[in-house]
Amino acid sequence: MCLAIPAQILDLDPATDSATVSLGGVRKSVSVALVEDVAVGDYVLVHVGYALNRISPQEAERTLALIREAGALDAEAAPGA
Amino acid sequence: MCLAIPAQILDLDPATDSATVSLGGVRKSVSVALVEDVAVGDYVLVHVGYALNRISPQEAERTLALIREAGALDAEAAPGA
Amino acid sequence: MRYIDEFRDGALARRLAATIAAEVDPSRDYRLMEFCGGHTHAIFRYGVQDLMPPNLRFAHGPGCPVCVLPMARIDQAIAMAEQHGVTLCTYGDLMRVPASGRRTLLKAKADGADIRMIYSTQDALAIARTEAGRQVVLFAIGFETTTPPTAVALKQARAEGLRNFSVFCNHVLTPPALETILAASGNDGGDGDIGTVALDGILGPSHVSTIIGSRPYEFVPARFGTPVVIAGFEPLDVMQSALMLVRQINAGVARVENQYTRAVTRDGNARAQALMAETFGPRDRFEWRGLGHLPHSALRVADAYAEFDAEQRFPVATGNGREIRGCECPSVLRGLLEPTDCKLFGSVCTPENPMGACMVSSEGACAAYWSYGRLRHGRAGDAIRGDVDAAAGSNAEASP
Amino acid sequence: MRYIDEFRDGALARRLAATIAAEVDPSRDYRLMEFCGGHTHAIFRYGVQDLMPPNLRFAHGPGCPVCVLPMARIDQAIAMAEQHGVTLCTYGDLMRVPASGRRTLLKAKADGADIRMIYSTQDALAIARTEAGRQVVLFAIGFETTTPPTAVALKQARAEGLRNFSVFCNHVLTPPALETILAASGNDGGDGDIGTVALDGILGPSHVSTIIGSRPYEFVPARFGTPVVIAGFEPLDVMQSALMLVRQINAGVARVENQYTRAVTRDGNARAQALMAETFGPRDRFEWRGLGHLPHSALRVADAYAEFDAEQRFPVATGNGREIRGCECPSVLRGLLEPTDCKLFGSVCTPENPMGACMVSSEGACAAYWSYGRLRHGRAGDAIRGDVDAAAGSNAEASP
Amino acid sequence: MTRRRFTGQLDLEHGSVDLTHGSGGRAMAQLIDELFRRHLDNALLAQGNDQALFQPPPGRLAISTDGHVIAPLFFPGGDIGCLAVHGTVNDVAMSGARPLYLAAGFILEEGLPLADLARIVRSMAQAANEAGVAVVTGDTKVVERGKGDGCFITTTGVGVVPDGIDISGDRAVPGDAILVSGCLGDHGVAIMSRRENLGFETEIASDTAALHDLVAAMIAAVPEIHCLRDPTRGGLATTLNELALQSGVGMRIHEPAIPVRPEVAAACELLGLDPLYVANEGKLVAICPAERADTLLMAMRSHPKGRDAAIIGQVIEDPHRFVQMETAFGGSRIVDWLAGEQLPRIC
Amino acid sequence: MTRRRFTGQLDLEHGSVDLTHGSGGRAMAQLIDELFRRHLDNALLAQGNDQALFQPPPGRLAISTDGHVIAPLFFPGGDIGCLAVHGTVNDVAMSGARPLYLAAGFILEEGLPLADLARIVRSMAQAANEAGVAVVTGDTKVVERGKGDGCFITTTGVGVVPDGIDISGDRAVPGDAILVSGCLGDHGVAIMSRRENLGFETEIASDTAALHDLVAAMIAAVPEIHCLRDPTRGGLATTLNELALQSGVGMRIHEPAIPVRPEVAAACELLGLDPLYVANEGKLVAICPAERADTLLMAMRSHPKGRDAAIIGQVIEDPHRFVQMETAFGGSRIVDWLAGEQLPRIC
Ligand code: SF4
Ligand code: SF4
Ligand SMILES: [Mg+2]
Ligand SMILES: [Mg+2]
Ligand SMILES: [Mg+2]
Ligand SMILES: [Mg+2]
Ligand SMILES: [Mg+2]
Ligand SMILES: [Mg+2]
Ligand SMILES: [Mg+2]
Ligand SMILES: [Mg+2]
Ligand SMILES: [Mg+2]
Ligand SMILES: [Mg+2]
Repeated sequence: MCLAIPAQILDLDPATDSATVSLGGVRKSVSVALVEDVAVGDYVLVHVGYALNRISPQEAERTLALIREAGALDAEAAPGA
Repeated sequence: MCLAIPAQILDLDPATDSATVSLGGVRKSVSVALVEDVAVGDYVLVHVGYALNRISPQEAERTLALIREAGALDAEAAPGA
Repeated sequence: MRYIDEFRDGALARRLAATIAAEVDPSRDYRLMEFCGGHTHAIFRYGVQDLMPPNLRFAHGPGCPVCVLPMARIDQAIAMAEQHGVTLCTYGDLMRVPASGRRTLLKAKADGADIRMIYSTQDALAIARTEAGRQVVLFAIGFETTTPPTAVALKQARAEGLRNFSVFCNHVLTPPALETILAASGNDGGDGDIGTVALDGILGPSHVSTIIGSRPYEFVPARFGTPVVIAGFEPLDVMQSALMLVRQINAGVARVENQYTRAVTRDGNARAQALMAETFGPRDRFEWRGLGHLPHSALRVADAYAEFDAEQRFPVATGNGREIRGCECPSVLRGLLEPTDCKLFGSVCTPENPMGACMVSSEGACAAYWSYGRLRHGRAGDAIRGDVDAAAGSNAEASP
Repeated sequence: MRYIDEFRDGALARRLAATIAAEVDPSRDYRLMEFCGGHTHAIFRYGVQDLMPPNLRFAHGPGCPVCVLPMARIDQAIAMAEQHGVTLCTYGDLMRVPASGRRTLLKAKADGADIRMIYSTQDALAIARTEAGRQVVLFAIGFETTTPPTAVALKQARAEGLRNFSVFCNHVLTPPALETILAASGNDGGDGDIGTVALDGILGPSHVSTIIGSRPYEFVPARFGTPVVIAGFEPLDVMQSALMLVRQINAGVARVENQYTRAVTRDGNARAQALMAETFGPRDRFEWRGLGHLPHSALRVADAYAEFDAEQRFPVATGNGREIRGCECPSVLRGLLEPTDCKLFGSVCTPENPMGACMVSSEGACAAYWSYGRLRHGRAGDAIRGDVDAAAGSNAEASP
Repeated sequence: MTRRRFTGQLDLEHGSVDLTHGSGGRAMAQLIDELFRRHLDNALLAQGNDQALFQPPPGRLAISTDGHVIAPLFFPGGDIGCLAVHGTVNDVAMSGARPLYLAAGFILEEGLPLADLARIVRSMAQAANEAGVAVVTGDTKVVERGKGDGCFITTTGVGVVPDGIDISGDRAVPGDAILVSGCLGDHGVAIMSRRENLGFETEIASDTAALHDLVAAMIAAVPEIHCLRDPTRGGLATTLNELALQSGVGMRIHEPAIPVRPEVAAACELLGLDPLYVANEGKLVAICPAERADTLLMAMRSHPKGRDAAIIGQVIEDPHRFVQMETAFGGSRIVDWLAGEQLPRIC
Repeated sequence: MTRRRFTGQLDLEHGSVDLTHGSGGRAMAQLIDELFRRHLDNALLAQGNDQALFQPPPGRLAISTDGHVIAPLFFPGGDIGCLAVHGTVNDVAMSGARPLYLAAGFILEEGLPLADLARIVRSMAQAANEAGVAVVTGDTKVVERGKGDGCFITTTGVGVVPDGIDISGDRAVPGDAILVSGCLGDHGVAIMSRRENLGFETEIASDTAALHDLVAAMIAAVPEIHCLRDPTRGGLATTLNELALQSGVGMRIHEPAIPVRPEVAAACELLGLDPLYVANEGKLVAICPAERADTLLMAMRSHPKGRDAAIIGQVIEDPHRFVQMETAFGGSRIVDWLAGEQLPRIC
């Protein structure tokens, strides 16, 4: 129900408060009524046809870095290995 | 459009001003709002679901008699013979 | 089937035919117009013309309510359904009649209009009762025969307070049409304004007369000197009526006779007449397809029932109806031309591709000629070649 | 797919799993509740549990809006469609949820109610615009994530003067539910009123928090001493969040941490919050399936928008909803029972024949266990035997 | 063959078809197992594949297909289930073939009561059984409410034609006799009597029946039959026009010789219809050399499905391929192709 | 073959289907002649009878039927016309058969533009032509507006199975390899992209295609193929579960090995769908002995319709007949039967 997908803004239509977003080559029109100051190229979280929020590239990178860092410890002890 | 069929009244329902009529074993409900004093056993002319008129058995017989009489003349002169 | 089978007796028919053949004067022609489509249908379906002597010919009259309905009225009905979103209830006969631009009610239905075939005005009332959210319009057409059932429906609607029912009234009156035909045919001794084919006698309306009686036709012998026989619709009725006309003609008299006494009286059905008088009023004039605008020839919903008048409730633009070029319906309806005189007959115009209303209704002269009679008619060659080209078939099962 | 594929990297997952395995204290259990159905779905779909050490178990929370909607509300929606003839617009997830008497929206639709699946509140507005003759009711459900789109629709409807659009509001708020769960589980040190399974940590809502921020969950460590990590829905997000919880637990601290920083801030989306505040007001209490009537746990249409409130426009009787006997949804939703502890699981209750909402939504714990996980679970034997008996197949093509 | 067990049985009493029954998932598998496969059970259907495999007997094969879209689904004398068997069995049989197998494609409308569907499938199974054919493969689709009409069934039949038989619509020659196997118009009138707005009642039941056994008896008596066809949609008039066109001949029929039940004639009077255009589902038209007509008539009349058979006319030379009729009244007229529709949805 | 001439041509530009086109009369005959027979022309159809007669080649025959009820009628990569050919040709081909003939039953809704119908029939003719099959018999019904959905087409196919071939859903044995012929989910995603309310755009076109030539190439390379099936409604997941159930085995597939186009994966993310459950109309699943898998894969990859073929897993012993998947993430899960409907009306 809370499914929300990251998609990139391809263009914006201020007249209808909507944007065309792209996810892996699939384009979709979504409402941007809920987000402020989004720009073409931004990634937004799309939920039931609405952009809920911008995704921060810096924070995403930081999170991945933390995951990589945490996983650098000891790959052999994992049950799934 | 003016198709009307002779059918016999099987029973009358004064509450709904309607009758069940029969034509060669086929039964149908018709309105008798347009005819006065019809009785079970009478033949009526049925048109678009309404009895239009009673058929007079005497007159029908008289017409047939006239036809028979007229036809008694000379059957051999007819083109269709 | 009592009162049906007796009047279709082939043996009696042959003997009656012999009598007619014996009584006609070989030195003259007898041109009899059957007013009603019901007669036309019987003549073709049973092959009555085959049983007549060659100098007795039937001319087909305007007595097919479907055929004389002006295109513009069908246009209006379609507009009501499409513009006002009403549920249009119509007798099946009307579904395939061409309106302007070759549209039909059938096509309008296929395109999404809510058009329903009904068999009785009671069906339209029933729809109005069960589908309270929809406006139901009864597309009422027909002669005096079909008018009283509409009158009953109007009374019932008012009694029940059915606010979603109304009538698009197209009921027309037969005497003015007959008068027009006779005047136009020069039967009044003047120059016919649209032709000069005089009629020697009239087979008068059958079921119309069960309602209005035979009296309304008495002006015909009086004014035009033309004999009238009110004739039943069974083939023996038609033949006997023809004989009665031949006898009047031979005797040089002209009066209204009643062959159809088993159902018709001089005064008709008083209750039905009263109902019609209550619910309808006369129109000043009304268009008959082929006959033009005839004064006092049609009915409208009475003022007392104005709230049930679809023309007032659902106003739509009224046009003229664009007739198909070359269609001779107007002349066919007046008995001036035979269907086979029309250039379109059979080549372009057939029952499944009708150009005029006369090719739609099974009571229309063109349809009757096409469906039952084209074996017999001079120009039918075209028509036949229009139908099949060469061998090899197509059947329903062997589709697609 | 950027921001998706990176967070599903299997190699990284194995290394993270090793770290978790290394860091857990083998002498204790870690019982972590994932609040959201989105987490539940990820855990099962990607097999995350397989990668966890045996003493770290996920307990599934009430965070599936479909699962916690009381039956009576679906009964009411069906009644609106059937009694008032409205067009009911609903997200697809709801179609198969059992209501009273084992009816569903799908069955009501099959029985003739006008029920349409929509993908966005904009679809419902579009239907209202094009079908002006129909009353369109948006069956609005969901947490704070899904509420702002309803708010936008309400504002638009008012701006456009759409008189045939209204909202049947069932939006609920997550913090009160979390509070109830923790209190009931005895995490506040008191006797849990419905069970005593303490939770060691909470994977906090992901997309809900993009709207309301992480701040609303700070009461959890404060009042219950339970750590919270706001966790993304991708499987690496879930694993990293689990690691963060393990570290808090091992360190004996309890605070709200945010793993999902790429989309969640402490304060959330101010514009969305303002819209919600304008269009909705709090309900005094609202029933959550399984959790009972929770105070201040849901929203209603604001007074200023009362004309768009379907509950006022289309009043229907409110009942209690007859739950199916034996369904353990209430306990499953509180993390007290595993789906396989329910006697109906797999024997009577399956996704195509669900007895409770937890078996309907792919985010429901029972459906996730059944569809993805029943290889693994103790009582799954029954379930498996319920599915197939012996050899020989039936396939879609080999019908009829 | 053993089957899956499903959690919960199909609710054949109160349940109805919904979209899940057409999705390819378990609900659909259950419908197929518990309804279709249960009633239509046979070895080929039990193969359980996307197709049925069989070894054809020697001879030419005949294949025919028909969609059945009748409203109402249940009518006096039958229902869409048995009709879907008879309609296709008969088309196969009109080549002189012995019908062997049927394929059945169902298009169900959301909301169809499962009780109705079960009744239809049982009727289909019984009709197939009586006709000695097996429904060996099939397909089920479900469409949303308002996109269908309860139940449509398209059946396809395969049969084998004995060697030496050559029956085809193009083989009528002038001089041939025209026969019908019984009274005309029963099916159409039975259906119309159930149309609410026509509002008439009659004892007439549909004649729906499989005719291949009658055909076999006819061929045994007169192997040189030229044409066979079942006068379904459009009635006798349409079938005769088809055959006249296909063979490049004319036809002359005699109205008094054409068997029509009085009630059918009466119903047609009432509705302004012509029984020659009304549909049949258990009758056939046969054309054979004139000198074999009496033998054929006797063979037909000795079979229960041909008891009212009659010789109704003869094939004539006519470059225009008209079907003419001498009326009982003594005149003659064309019996033309049907124009427009008579009444919709009767097969 | 010469044909009737009709007064006035079908108005293929502005005309639409009405009830007269299904009545058995001239309007119907004209539709059949000028549209169906014109485009689908072949010698058997030209027999013009209620059935088509043919001499079957030696071998077992395969018969299969499918109703096609897709909405929209036209979609990227195809339309209901070619789909109705491919859908049935493929079911026939999945026995290893060479498809020979098709029967086609049309159920048309009043109001369908004749231009649309003509486009559908032309597409059908082209697809049949390309597949080397002939539409030899058929049927057309017209239903009132609101009782259908534009056009439904039920096709039935007959094909001949070469001797020595034994392909059936019950022949999978533990150890066998599982292959797919290409990328999954294209058809379903292409259809969904045309659903107005889903509102997404993609370059993905339906994969609709006839697969019998691919099957012939596969059989030539590996005659001992055990199972073939086309993963249509319900997708790969449903097909594998069917085969597992039918053969009494389990299956284990490897998520990273399963070919799915990125755009299809993306569309599925967006809609919350799983590509394993999305329909295909030009793909097949093959199961063969493990030691022949590489040969089979090579044969598939050398054929244009199998270019993206892959070995995706193996058959295992499992009394519970589960289909399991090792996820790309490193976990494992069941790939269950589809529950409920995914999205309606995609074939
Ligand atoms: S044949 Fe057709 S075009 Fe000619 S008059 Fe008659 S209806 Fe009109
Ligand atoms: S398995 Fe079914 S009945 Fe049991 S708790 Fe879950 S939803 Fe309820
Ligand atoms: Mg057919
Ligand atoms: Mg199928
Ligand atoms: Mg057929
Ligand atoms: Mg048939
Ligand atoms: Mg037939
Ligand atoms: Mg319907
Ligand atoms: Mg099939
Ligand atoms: Mg198929
Ligand atoms: Mg298949
Ligand atoms: Mg439709």
